[in-house]
Amino acid sequence: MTTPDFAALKKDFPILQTERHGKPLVFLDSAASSQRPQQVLDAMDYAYTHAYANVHRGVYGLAEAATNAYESARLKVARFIGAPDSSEVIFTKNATESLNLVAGSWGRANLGPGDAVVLTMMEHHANIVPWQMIQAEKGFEIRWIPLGDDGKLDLTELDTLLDGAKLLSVASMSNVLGTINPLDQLIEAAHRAGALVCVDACQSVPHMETNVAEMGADFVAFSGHKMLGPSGIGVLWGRMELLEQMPPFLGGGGMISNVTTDGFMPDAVPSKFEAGTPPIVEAVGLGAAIDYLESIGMDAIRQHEIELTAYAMRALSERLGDSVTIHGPSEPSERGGVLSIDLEGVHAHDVSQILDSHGVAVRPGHHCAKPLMKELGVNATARASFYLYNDTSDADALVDALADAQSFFAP
Amino acid sequence: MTTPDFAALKKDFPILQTERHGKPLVFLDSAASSQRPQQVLDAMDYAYTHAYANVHRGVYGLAEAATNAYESARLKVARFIGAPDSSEVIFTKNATESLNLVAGSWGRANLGPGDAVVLTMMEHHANIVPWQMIQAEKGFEIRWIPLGDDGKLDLTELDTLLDGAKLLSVASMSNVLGTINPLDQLIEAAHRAGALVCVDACQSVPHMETNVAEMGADFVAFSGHKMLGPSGIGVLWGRMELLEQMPPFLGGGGMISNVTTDGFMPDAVPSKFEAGTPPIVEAVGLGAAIDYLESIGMDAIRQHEIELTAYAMRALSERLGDSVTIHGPSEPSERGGVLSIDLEGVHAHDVSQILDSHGVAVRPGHHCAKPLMKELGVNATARASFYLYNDTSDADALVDALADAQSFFAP
Amino acid sequence: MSDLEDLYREIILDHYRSPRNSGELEPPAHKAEGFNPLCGDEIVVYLQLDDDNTIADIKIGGQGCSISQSSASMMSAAVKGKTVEQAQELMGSFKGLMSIADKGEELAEPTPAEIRELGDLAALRGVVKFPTRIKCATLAWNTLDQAISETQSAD
Amino acid sequence: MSDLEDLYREIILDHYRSPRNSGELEPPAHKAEGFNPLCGDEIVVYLQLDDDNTIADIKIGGQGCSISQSSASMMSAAVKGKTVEQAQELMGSFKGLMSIADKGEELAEPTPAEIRELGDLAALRGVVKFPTRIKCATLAWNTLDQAISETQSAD
Ligand SMILES: Cc1ncc(COP(=O)(O)O)c(C=O)c1O
Ligand SMILES: Cc1ncc(COP(=O)(O)O)c(C=O)c1O
Repeated sequence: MTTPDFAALKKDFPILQTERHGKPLVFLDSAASSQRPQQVLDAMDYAYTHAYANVHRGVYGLAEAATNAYESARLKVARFIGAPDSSEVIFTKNATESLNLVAGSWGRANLGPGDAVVLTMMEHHANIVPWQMIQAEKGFEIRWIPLGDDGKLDLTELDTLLDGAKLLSVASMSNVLGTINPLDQLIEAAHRAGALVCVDACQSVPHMETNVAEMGADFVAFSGHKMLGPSGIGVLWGRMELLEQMPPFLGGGGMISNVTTDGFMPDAVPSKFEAGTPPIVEAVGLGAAIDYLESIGMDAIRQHEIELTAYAMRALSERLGDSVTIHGPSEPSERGGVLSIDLEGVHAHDVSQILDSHGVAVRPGHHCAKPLMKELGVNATARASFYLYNDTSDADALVDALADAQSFFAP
Repeated sequence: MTTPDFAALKKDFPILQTERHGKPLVFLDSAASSQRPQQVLDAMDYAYTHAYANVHRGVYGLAEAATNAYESARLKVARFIGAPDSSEVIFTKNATESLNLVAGSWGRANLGPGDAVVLTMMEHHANIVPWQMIQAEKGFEIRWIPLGDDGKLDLTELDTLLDGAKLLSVASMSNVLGTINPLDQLIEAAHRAGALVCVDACQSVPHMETNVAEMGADFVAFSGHKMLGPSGIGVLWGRMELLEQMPPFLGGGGMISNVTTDGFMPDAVPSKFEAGTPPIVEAVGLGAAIDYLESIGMDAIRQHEIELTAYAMRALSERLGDSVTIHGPSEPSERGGVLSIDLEGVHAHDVSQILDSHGVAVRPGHHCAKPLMKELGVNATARASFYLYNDTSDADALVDALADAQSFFAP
Repeated sequence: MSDLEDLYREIILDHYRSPRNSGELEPPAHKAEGFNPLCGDEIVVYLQLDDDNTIADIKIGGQGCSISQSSASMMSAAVKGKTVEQAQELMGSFKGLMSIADKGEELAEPTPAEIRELGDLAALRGVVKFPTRIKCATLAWNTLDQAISETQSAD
Repeated sequence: MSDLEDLYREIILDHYRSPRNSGELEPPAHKAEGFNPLCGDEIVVYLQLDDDNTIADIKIGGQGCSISQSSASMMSAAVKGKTVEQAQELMGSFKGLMSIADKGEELAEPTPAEIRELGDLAALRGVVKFPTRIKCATLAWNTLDQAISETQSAD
């Protein structure tokens, strides 16, 4: 396979043709939400104009077309993440709902006093708060894998932390540090301790090859909008055996096999977990996003991002020296293209504001990881994140704009 | 104001220009999900190509534009339903999630043994199963307002049923019978008995003027996809005082004011109930749908549907006589444009199949209202439902196709 | 022949209008209920086995569309007097017939031998062009399958 | 003057680099903490009132961006020595200044009298062109408001 021409990809993304303050838009906030190519917009438009109806319950042609489109999106997701069975793919509204589903259904049914759930200090609030909510109801213990050196987890006490735990829930990649966590080691240790493993894969599924079967996790959650798909859709993959045993999470139409005034019988997986009208056209858009990603190749995307990250880290340190700190692993191949930047003398909020005047979009704040921020001793960072449509010119624009921010604020 | 030209509206809806089996599409399944005008598709397309980023946490221009677009959709919804305070409008993924939110947050916190929730025999599963799920956890009683004559509720025992109840949850309009329930009377009686009222307004908000303040309900739920909006978005409106007291429903980013390893503090309403990346562009689409509906006027839409329903009921009985039964109120002004049809000698499934060959899209089945179907003594009906883009030619096509179905199956 | 006429062949309408083996059986006959959650169709299968595992009697109850009812009627006629093994074999070829289009393959005409074996049931092959109706056609078979497993586990 | 220069006027940067009234006060001074959930900015206001409801002393802690920090510094300088009523009046005109663009109205230049009254704070009016930063500018005031209510409820 020839290397894809990443520089040419930008033209597929209409929003990247727009300008900001008369300068070309340099979009470096894909870790929060990505942009999408015309192909994805066209697929959704086609669905709305040629194949739209509510799914599953219709006999007429449009309803059948919509159902086929929705279900073939499920097949695409399943193939994309290497799911053994496409029925294991559940469509949710976002990764947050996916994680709440695990906590609310599996957690509520399986956790109680004396039990423990293990999280890490670098989790996103989406993988913390749902557990804290069920904890308040059920009274189990939450344990935290601490942060170690170079933005990585400190696994020295891993076995102790896992001892007696029922579940480990961990991000595959930190949305602040970029750290790629050692899932093999974590999953192996958790399973050895008899704990299930839930992976918050929001930051990895869009950027690298994912194979849930090889990974060996029990649940995997991610969002469509971070992987060129539309807003309004997320995915939970789970092992069929677990999903079958779990009680439903939301109740309503489409998730039952029978309802009487005395009670209801849930339908089979995945319907059991898809109450109400699902994100029909959003699923179609996600399917088209997967087609697009596959046409480029996840390994090529990963390689491109490693190179771009290496380039940007080098350029930042050459140009700004010690006045810039990049949190997380120093080795580009051990991290994703997420650069949380501290610029000496300029608050993240101001960094982002000044960068915006250069057309450079980066996100300031706690990135929904307050426990981690506290650990890092900062209350905000300016985060620049790369995706397949970024190139070295974007990294250059970032560095230039940061240098300007620094001189703007220099006393 | 001049009467809008409903016949001309069809051209705004691209999918209604398509054909089925060489015949113009006659879409009569809007009660399941409506179609959408080009204006709504354009608004979403513009958002994706000019104003997309994750909302709320960004400082740069695109993030600000996306946040403004998302929040102005909230303002539009609030104004459209007469909400006193736009913060009372919560975006969910569909009405089903809205109702699960009420059951899961308010219900879990407020219901226990000895308490009662009152439902009606004509509820959609979305307003039954969430209560049954919380009932299994908390052990309260569910009482049912029975069906009376002419597809209406039997309210003779209303006060007895409400006695000691904490909540009445009721559909404003039945999605099977078309019955418009007497909300004034129901809400007045419930409040007199000290019960809150949750209204499943899925079938009324798209079709008639709604004013939650005048209605006097405590919660109102509906979906975007039934009112010309996109899939993937729903709304819960609630009284601020209640929403403030309720615990969060889903946990994650965007719904907290602080998170530590010891616990979290929820953010203010509505953020408290909007965990994770919300349906950003879906909200924009819903806002555009509201603009479109308002440009025509909800009273005009209601009037149009009453006339069309009257026309269709008359034509059906003239052409098919006693061999056709239409469930629900016989007086068009007392019902919505939802016709659940039994055709003698032809099962609903077969009706729908044959109608499809005429390009006429109607939905067969239990319409997610199995307790009602049991009460009606049928296992499926063929449901034809009208919306603003339908006209008498659609009703004629329905009648013709039904006559054909009957002769096809005649012995 | 239009798709619709292919779906609703005369023989199907005949089984729908005059269902064979309609009724109930008293215990010790086994009873299984199946339903299609999407449309509400219900099939009840009453199954009476001989000592040598032959289907001595079968009755069908429930309500549903022409496809689910005719399929149940044809199924009952086809398996009555057959051994459980033979019935299961028949179920296999019927489900094969139904799922051809399901798997996105070419729609292959069944061989003459297969058609002979399936008898009236072969008339249902028009259903594959209407994917949502496949569940209607297979509901009776799934319910039979359930009834058979219950006889086995009861042993 | 570009929007950005208007946002970051020299006087704002001066307050950011050399914040006035930075520090803490011991009880019985009142303390209130405010934070911006979106970005993590924190402001701590320590408030010491005289018997006649005059702000005898005020100190500011916390961390955040140039806008939230300079606004807090200016606010502290502006209200120190004023009565609670005068401080609340000032808060009113400051919030008015901030919310002009918020309500989608024309951006009206403040009157000379208002500018005089607001002093350095008037320099923050460039913020209204950056709606997300308005919360940064008003955080200190909201926290002051909270501190004041606490002194009142403690009475
Ligand atoms: C690591 C991680 N987990 C969870 C989430 C939540 O995803 P969403 O907001 O789509 O639910 C995000 C993104 O914000 C994330 O980066
Ligand atoms: C009366 C009623 N309630 C609830 C729902 C559920 O809506 P949704 O599927 O959009 O959640 C529907 C529509 O299917 C309905 O008609």
